[in-house]
Amino acid sequence: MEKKNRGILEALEYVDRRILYSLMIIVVAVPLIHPLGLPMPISSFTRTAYNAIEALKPGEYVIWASDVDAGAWAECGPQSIAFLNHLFRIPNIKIIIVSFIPAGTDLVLLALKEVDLHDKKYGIDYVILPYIAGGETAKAIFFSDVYKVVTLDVYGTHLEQMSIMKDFKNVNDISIYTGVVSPMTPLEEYIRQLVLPYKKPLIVGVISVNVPTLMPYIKSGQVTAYLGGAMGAAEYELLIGRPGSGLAQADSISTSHLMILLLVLMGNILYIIKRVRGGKK
Amino acid sequence: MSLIRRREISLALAAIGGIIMISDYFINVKAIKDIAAMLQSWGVILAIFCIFLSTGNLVIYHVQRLSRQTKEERGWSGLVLLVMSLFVGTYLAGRQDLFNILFNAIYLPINQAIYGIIGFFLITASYRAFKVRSLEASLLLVSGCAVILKNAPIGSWLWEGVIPIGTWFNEVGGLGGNRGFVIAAALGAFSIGIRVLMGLQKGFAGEAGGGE
Amino acid sequence: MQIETIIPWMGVAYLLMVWSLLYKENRFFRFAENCFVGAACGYTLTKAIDSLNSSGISPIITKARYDLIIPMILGILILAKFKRNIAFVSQWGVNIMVGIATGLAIRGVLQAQVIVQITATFISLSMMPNPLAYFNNIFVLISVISTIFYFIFTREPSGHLKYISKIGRYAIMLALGPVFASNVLTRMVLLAERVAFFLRVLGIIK
Amino acid sequence: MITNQNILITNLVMFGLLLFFMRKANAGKIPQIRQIAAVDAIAEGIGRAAEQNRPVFFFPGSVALESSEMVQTLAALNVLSQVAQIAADKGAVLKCVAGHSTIFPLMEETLRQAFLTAGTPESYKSDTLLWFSDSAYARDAAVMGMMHRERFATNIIIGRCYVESMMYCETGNFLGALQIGGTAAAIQAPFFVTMCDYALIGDEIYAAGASLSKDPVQLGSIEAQDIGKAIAIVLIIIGTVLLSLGIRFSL
Repeated sequence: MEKKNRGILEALEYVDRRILYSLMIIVVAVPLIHPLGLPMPISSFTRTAYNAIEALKPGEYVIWASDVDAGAWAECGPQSIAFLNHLFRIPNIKIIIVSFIPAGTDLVLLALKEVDLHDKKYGIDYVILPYIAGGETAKAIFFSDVYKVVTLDVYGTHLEQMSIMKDFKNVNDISIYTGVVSPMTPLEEYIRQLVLPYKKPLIVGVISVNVPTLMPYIKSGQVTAYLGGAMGAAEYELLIGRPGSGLAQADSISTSHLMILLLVLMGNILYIIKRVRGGKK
Repeated sequence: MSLIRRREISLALAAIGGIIMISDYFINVKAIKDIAAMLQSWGVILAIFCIFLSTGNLVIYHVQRLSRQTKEERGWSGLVLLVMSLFVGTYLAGRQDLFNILFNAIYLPINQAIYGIIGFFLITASYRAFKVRSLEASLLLVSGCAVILKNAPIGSWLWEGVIPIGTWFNEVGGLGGNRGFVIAAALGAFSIGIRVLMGLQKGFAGEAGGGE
Repeated sequence: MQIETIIPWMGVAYLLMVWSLLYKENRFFRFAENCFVGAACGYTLTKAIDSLNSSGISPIITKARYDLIIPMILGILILAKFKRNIAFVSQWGVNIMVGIATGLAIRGVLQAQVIVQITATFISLSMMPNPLAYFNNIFVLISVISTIFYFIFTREPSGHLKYISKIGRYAIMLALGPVFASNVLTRMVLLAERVAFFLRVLGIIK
Repeated sequence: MITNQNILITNLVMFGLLLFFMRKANAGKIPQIRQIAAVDAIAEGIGRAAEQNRPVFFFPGSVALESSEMVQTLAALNVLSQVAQIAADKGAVLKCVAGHSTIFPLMEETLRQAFLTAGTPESYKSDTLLWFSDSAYARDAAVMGMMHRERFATNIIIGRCYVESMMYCETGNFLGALQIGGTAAAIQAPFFVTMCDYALIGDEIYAAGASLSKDPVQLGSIEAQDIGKAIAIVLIIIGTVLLSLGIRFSL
């Protein structure tokens, strides 16, 4: 009996990892197929971000920066869609979309396919600028005089010909600077080139790994608010009342976290049992 | 010939590059700023040639395998070279449309499949590594699990307390260790950097040139 | 049009091929692996040609940046690595890169990562709003000092100093746990995103 | 004309310390450095690989040379130089992967020099050093496949890694390799600590090369770093005392 027991314990402790992998797929897939509607609290920063955008008035300019590469898109994609859905819903604001990371422009075009544009017209209410190379230097120039670094939009039209650009010369004309940022290099450059000299509110979406890196800037007030990873996106989707892919995945994130915790717990119980038994010997 | 082969030349080049970049930070003279900016734009171009070098090396490696290895190995090397030349070929031919199709049909989906796989590794790692083996391991376990529980949306629904506890570990518990870690590592980084610029770090500086 | 409908299915096929590695290494994985290496290499190469044009050749021609001819020559010399007996010339360009990069990396490191961090640790023990803040600040102070102490290599700690070193090790572990945890979150999101993609293509979810 | 004076002073102080202690060590007063388990494990792991007739894997982190974290790659190359010499001595086959195209020429030179020093320049073969593109996940796929096929006895992964730390270490674990990992990035350290048999964390990766090579100059600079750390501790204590007494100041 004793021997058999030990066998089970051993088997559990050295469980084939393929079994764990299959369990994981099930745990992730089931809530996707049958949403469990697990409760989800909304963090205060997501709410701050939402309120700041909600408070925009007609005629105000917003810059949306898509500073994100493909690797971060799983988290920043839902964030972008949620953010842009909200921005496009607010009547008569002007949205300038820009990117300082090569893949950013392609990705934001991808996101816009899933965004409800309401009655916003390209060239009048929003414009997409092409990728701007040159890192921090380019940002500094862009903020002081847009036309010095970019003269054409992403489709090759001259910016002077667009009515949206009439009242927009530099970053002093905007109310909020917002966007998704990953990797974090552009963020530090924004702090130096945008927040410190121009004192503009900065609202960003970042992937969850980068939240600790962002914390010091949040605490110092240099970044006004942030969305943290896919959970931030899910919360934002809840706030704007448009459930999207972020919210759909929130349940499976909950279940997979629980499973990891249960596994850790089980592993430790087995370990302690084994130690106690070994000690008796 | 023997003069230009000297190791001192390449070491001096590294030192000059480094000194200019450091002076740029501390001395506010336009000439230095200009030279530093110029050097940085040189660096960009040099980096591109590193890509050519590395790619050339990979191509040579696979071409050699084409003639030496077993039939299956040859097939794999052939596949690498074929896909690669498809990308470069459509690009050089100016067929952006075909290039995009290749990108979306090969590069992007495999890329996503690979980053999706990492989650699995994390499970086995947590299962195996988070054990109360010693006080050290237990601290890792406790602080890790507290934050996992805080991060899971369901955590705060199970028990309100997970948020303050998780936040404490995130913002206070780990702060000191993190700071000490960063301070010590920065001193190490500075010291190896200085050694490299002074030419005291043997190894990759091209000793005596060549190696024949 | 046709290709757009096939691409998601190819995505599913690749997903299965790549994830089959979790079971064991097999030919399907090797197919995906080698396709990907070829694709990535080709992609990197096209990007390199692109930027050689935009940051090298075109500034020389249009903006008369003749200084850029020097890195072009040094860059071509880097390729001399292919021929062992003249390989030493490749070291010039490489070492300039090393110099620039090292200079950039270390010039501000002591300020950003030592002085700022030290200053942030200063606390006033005489005025604290509440006992918890008091405890937290002392806790951080002790863990910073002991962690730095742990990283001292040339003096073997003896006697009671050994405990400081040990506390330093514990402080590091407390710092690493939360980092691990936030990675769990990101990775689970990516995993869930891929599973959702899989289910969507198969038509199981919308 | 001089900007960032405070930073300049800090840098000069540290530079002075380094010069002083490197000279002192060069003159024969070589400091002893404490044993680091992971460093001892490197030689042991390579020896084990040679006995089992299986190769050793080395990866120096994946950042580009232009990155501000490239110093960690320099530390990794420092270790690689020693690893290659030990491998040549013990007759183990070494296989390296370059994390980025800009690191490739540096690794090549390091390996060739190390093999030359060990007296076996022929140890450098066409598959000793490979690079699989600057796309991180393509390299990861290739390395995971390589690990499965080559069955490395020892994996040495030192430097600034991103997610590949997890992929390589777990694959290595699955295949039963002895693993030695190291990084000075706090954000990656937990993976090495939990998944590797031996981990070098933080400043240890900078000390590892010195500890392996016993090069007096390097050991001297380690001592200078230690003095720097002692100064940091003293500064923290002084600052806290002054502030508690109500004296305001700025650094």
